[in-house]
Amino acid sequence: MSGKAQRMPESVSKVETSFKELVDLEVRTATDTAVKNLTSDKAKDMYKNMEDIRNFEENAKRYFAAGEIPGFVHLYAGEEAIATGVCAHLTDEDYITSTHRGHGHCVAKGGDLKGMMAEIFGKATGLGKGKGGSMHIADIDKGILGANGMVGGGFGIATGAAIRNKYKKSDRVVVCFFGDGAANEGVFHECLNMASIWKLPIVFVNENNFFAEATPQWYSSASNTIAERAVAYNMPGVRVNGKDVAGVYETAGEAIERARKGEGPTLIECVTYRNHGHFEGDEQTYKADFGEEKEWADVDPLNVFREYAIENGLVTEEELDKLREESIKDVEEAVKFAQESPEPEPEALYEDVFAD
Amino acid sequence: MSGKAQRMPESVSKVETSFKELVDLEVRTATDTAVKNLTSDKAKDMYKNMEDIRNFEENAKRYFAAGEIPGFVHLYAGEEAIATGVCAHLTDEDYITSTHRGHGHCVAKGGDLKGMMAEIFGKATGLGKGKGGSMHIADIDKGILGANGMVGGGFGIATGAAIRNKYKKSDRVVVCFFGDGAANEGVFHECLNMASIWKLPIVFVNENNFFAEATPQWYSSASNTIAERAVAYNMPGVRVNGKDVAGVYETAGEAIERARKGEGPTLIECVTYRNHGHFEGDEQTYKADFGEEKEWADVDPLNVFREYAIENGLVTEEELDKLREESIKDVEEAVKFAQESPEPEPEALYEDVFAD
Amino acid sequence: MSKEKLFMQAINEALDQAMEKDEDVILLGEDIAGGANVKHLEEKNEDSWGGTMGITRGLMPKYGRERVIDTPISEMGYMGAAVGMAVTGLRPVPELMFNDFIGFALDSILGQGSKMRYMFGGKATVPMTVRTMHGAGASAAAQHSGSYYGMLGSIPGVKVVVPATPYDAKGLMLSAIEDNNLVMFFEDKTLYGTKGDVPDEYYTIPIGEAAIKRGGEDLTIVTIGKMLFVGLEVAEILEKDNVSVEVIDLRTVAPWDQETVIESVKKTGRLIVIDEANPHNNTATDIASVVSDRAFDYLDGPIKCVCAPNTPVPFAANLEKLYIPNADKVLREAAEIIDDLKA
Amino acid sequence: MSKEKLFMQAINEALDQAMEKDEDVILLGEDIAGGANVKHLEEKNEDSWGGTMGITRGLMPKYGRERVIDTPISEMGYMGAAVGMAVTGLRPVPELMFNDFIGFALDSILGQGSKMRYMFGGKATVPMTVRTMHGAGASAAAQHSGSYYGMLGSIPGVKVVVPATPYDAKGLMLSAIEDNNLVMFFEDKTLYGTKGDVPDEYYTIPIGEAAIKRGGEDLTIVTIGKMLFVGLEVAEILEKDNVSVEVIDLRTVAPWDQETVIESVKKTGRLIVIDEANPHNNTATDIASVVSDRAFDYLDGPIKCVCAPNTPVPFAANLEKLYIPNADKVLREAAEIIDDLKA
Ligand SMILES: Cc1ncc(C[n+]2csc(CCOP(=O)(O)OP(=O)(O)O)c2C)c(N)n1
Ligand SMILES: Cc1ncc(C[n+]2csc(CCOP(=O)(O)OP(=O)(O)O)c2C)c(N)n1
Ligand SMILES: [Mg+2]
Ligand SMILES: [Mg+2]
Repeated sequence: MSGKAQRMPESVSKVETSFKELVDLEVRTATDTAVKNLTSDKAKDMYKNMEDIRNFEENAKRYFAAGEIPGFVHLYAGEEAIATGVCAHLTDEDYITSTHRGHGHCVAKGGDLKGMMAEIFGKATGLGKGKGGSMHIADIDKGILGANGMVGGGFGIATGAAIRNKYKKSDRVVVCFFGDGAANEGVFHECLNMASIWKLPIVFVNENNFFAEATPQWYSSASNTIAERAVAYNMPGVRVNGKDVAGVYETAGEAIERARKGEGPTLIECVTYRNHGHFEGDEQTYKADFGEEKEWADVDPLNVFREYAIENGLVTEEELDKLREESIKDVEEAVKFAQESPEPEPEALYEDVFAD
Repeated sequence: MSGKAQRMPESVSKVETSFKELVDLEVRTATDTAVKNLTSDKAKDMYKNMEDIRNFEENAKRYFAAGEIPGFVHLYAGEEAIATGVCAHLTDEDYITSTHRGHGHCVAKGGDLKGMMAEIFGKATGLGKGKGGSMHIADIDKGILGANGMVGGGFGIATGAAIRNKYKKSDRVVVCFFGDGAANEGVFHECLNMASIWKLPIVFVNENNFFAEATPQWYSSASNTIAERAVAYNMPGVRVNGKDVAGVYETAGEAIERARKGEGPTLIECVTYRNHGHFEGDEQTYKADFGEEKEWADVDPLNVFREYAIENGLVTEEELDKLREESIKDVEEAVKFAQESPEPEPEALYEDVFAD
Repeated sequence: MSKEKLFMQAINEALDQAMEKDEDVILLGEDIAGGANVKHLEEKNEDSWGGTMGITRGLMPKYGRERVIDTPISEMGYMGAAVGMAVTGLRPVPELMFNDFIGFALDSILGQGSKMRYMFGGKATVPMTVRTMHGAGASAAAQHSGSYYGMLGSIPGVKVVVPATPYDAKGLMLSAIEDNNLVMFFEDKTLYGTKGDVPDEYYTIPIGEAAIKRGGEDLTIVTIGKMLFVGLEVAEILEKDNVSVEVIDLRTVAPWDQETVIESVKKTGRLIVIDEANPHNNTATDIASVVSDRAFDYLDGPIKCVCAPNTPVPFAANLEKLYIPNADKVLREAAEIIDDLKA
Repeated sequence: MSKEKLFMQAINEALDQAMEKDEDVILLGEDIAGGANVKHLEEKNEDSWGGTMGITRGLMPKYGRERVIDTPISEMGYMGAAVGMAVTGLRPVPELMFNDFIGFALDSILGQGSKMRYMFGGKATVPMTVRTMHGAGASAAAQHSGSYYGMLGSIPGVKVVVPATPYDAKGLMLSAIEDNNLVMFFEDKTLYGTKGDVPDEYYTIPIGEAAIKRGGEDLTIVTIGKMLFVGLEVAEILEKDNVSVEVIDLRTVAPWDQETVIESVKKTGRLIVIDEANPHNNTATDIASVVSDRAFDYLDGPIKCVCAPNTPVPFAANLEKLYIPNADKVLREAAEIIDDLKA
């Protein structure tokens, strides 16, 4: 054996880094060209969708307070632009995995409002027959692989769905939504690594709302941003303003396009904030109700888009108002449906454990 | 609520990256000044230590083949410079966590050769009374928190020991050894993140020997290097030639110094290769016995250091030869001790489950 | 002095007193203080949540963030860190928020903490107490309502405690923290708001000792955790039929108190075990198996285990109510074995 | 046609035939092919290891790396991926190399795969088969020798299979892969080298059916996995004392075949269960509990569970031998309940 320590394979001793190309730490908002990709119909759909989410959540809040909805309820209000902007690119064939804060993703991915509302009321007509509840809303036929009560529970499932898509040579993509807190679970690391080595058709959409329960992201994450973690997985990482649906739509569109074309995964960090507590009942003493944080909290993604859409001539104010009315009505009907639906039959307790 | 999407807290919208400062992808070898930090005594100690490891391993190989050592045996031969160069900075007060390939770490950290050999022979005089075996050698009093049969099993334990040191305001450090394969376990991510946010006195020493069992690092890791993953944890990452003990000694010394001073963790990737199979019995068809890989395989860290030490006037060839003889004798005695030691008594089966 | 206190207060008080007594006792977990690095809280030295259910509230302000450590959502890592802290001389008390998250942390317990001492030939000591929350009844659905003490109790090297009353909660917590082993401490989320007399001073209750909560001659009912109250309810009902029931609160499920249970069965000849866990391979079956071996000759009828069904926990409130063992179900089983007594 | 084959060949053949039959069957795990991206192997379309024990050898060259996927060492992630593959229509067969690594992957099974169908109101199907290796006897020490089928068997929504013979291994593997649920398939590492007749063609053995491997009248011995051979050994020995033993190989531990066991006990009145798992809250105790309820009136003596002791698996060969249940231990327990028969 020789003593020439300096003789290493070139592949080992010479490694290039492309950090600068991989990660863009600037927070993007919609570019000037974004509007060109937005038809008026798309704009209306997205606005209606954001309204649906908002109204769904405000009603969930109300009926939780009234004691009609039991359990843990984590509201998505304030973050609508993310689910909406991302899912606007998806069809029923594409898959998403969601989180404990999942109502928004499920609405945006086409989840039936009635079935969803009935589910969180615990009724037999719910998407899960009332057996899952708020944290377990799913609709496999719509590509909704489930809200998930386990923080980080979606990473593996999303990765598997992407393996399926790649194996089937389909151009379906998978979107994995997850929070800033979830980014500290080990399974985040495992799945981003696998998605990258296998070039899977998947987009990891991080919703950085600054908090995991009562713990700020700036405490729990060693990295300043979630996006820069993409370096470790040799995948592109970008940051986008999560209150700007046009910006999310544009950024997500690029990543989804890449995924569909077989060019591999992307990590998108959407900077956002939640309007309410971690769950209903949270006093939120960890939030600053002054200064920069408060200013950011006060930015309403629905208003942002109203202004943007009107300014850019995509929709008129009247149209937007009408969509809002419609949405309010749709959600009210969903509530009525849920309230009037029956409880599950006792036998349901024992059913659906095993498939035949 | 306003519609000014662009109003984000500065802390969010403006994030600096310091990738270039954090990570050094060049594979370091000992610098010109390294030799100044090496006394002649230190050089002898390190050489003796590498010989001890090598001889320990070659004997383990021999007696495994002879059927005297049962179970799984993962040999460290070829990687001696890492354990030796790192542990040369540590005292019994400092802690290490080791791996399934742990003999080298344990020898370098002061593990008794006789107690270790007896342990892998499964004898009552072993460090673990013969109840642990090769993958579970430990000596808490020497700061050896255990070899570990679970890939990634050391991360948490090392992190906890570092929390202890910090809490006790002691200047003890912790070194967590782990393989390239282990870097894909989720718990790697969790612990590097925690070590960084808490600025723990810990050094993560990666032994990149190209393979995890039969799987190459260039397949299983999305990142080209392990070191660059440090970016995700906002900690320094460096690469060093793992066959050059002087280089490892120098690089580890800086990181350990940082840790002792309370400046936080470092990730060191030591590029190396294992002389033998993953475990004894492995046919190693995945190794290339030609080209660059073979050349690198043939570099012997012991010879590298012999040349270096002689060239730099640290030790004479005669002294080195004498140390080699000594080592051979020491290990032979350890084997003899192990062979002549009794099996554990039957009652030992039931003991040591619970402490009083 | 003894005062009426909430179950959650009893636990908080135990933690407080353990921390007061021994500076090596350190809590860690997700949001057990809350609000780490939030400036306005830091300035006032305030915690935010003090745990999801507020159980550890006030301990951070008193002992500081070095001893009440908020962790990232990294269960395997911080549970492993607790093992590392324990083996290097501290007495960590990590919290696994819901016992259902065990799948994220199990190796740190099963692979590391529980086996270390044995593998190292007795030369390592792992004094740690894992606090975790279990139980159905809060509409928390399938991933936040399970009862996995039986699963953990199957692991050699792990002790498992499931208190039912505030008094036991405090005394057992202090014992657990004093214990030089890995103890899993299960807190039923639906018991936090229950009340009972709890001495102000520091006291311990031995791990491994059951408590006879009601003496009786005809039938032994062994209960785990809040099933105690189902057992007591059944006892009251059966008393009216002149069936005298002995109710034993197991308190520790690993190791469980074989002597007390067997003595009781030798007297009564009949045994029902109520366990909220899913029905297979649980503590109830363990008890049945030991009793059907060691006290076989004393048995006057089959041993009955009343457990949750073999299903995940359903969300809908009406189904969840059916899921949890209740007096009706116990009485139905009891009917089979006390027939002769009533006649 | 049937040939004598090794246990490991039987499994390989089952996987091969399942993959042949259904292109949705996909294997994944650490080094189940080995040598991914190694140029000289790629050029020859060769795998390297075919699994740590070579069980999946040759399947990659035949079906390609899309269907025999080497994963990074990321158990939680790839096990979760298997769940995602299953719920979107594939039939993944992930391998957890050693069952002792369950602590790294548990949430994907306990938190996700096992509960999904229930939580989603029956609208999800999770057809996946987790292959894993268990058992002491190979000097693999505490972290590579455990038997955790009982722990997994306690989870609703999970089926658990533990074959003892090459014939059963093949038939049960094919059933598991056909099954529309999450099945855990346990392979005893010390059985891989054993031989038995195995038909060449595709066949299935129903999950949930035990096999009476030897008929008898006086004593029922239920065994799990390789404990079958201990049971048969005991039966031979007792035959010389004119004690006729019925040996039942459970084969599936969740759900286990209550009818077959109970019928047998009704006939013999005596039961011993041999289970290599640690003694508490395991399958043996589950059987004891069910039998002591449902067949109580037929029992002529206490139920005996012969299990591993409540310790981790020791390394030293002499201790490990003592750890595993053996004929001596069973005979000692049997002595207590067959006294009358021998006299
Ligand atoms: C495995 C696991 N650990 C912890 C929890 C408790 N928990 C629920 S939500 C949450 C915070 C999640 O934060 P983040 O990922 O940022 O999502 P957000 O709530 O902000 O949308 C925690 C700790 C859980 N449900 N699952
Ligand atoms: C949790 C866990 N997963 C898998 C294994 C099986 N295993 C043992 S060593 C090994 C490869 C480890 O590779 P690496 O970390 O690079 O260390 P090396 O063997 O190269 O020193 C694997 C997969 C294990 N022991 N533990
Ligand atoms: Mg968040
Ligand atoms: Mg390696």
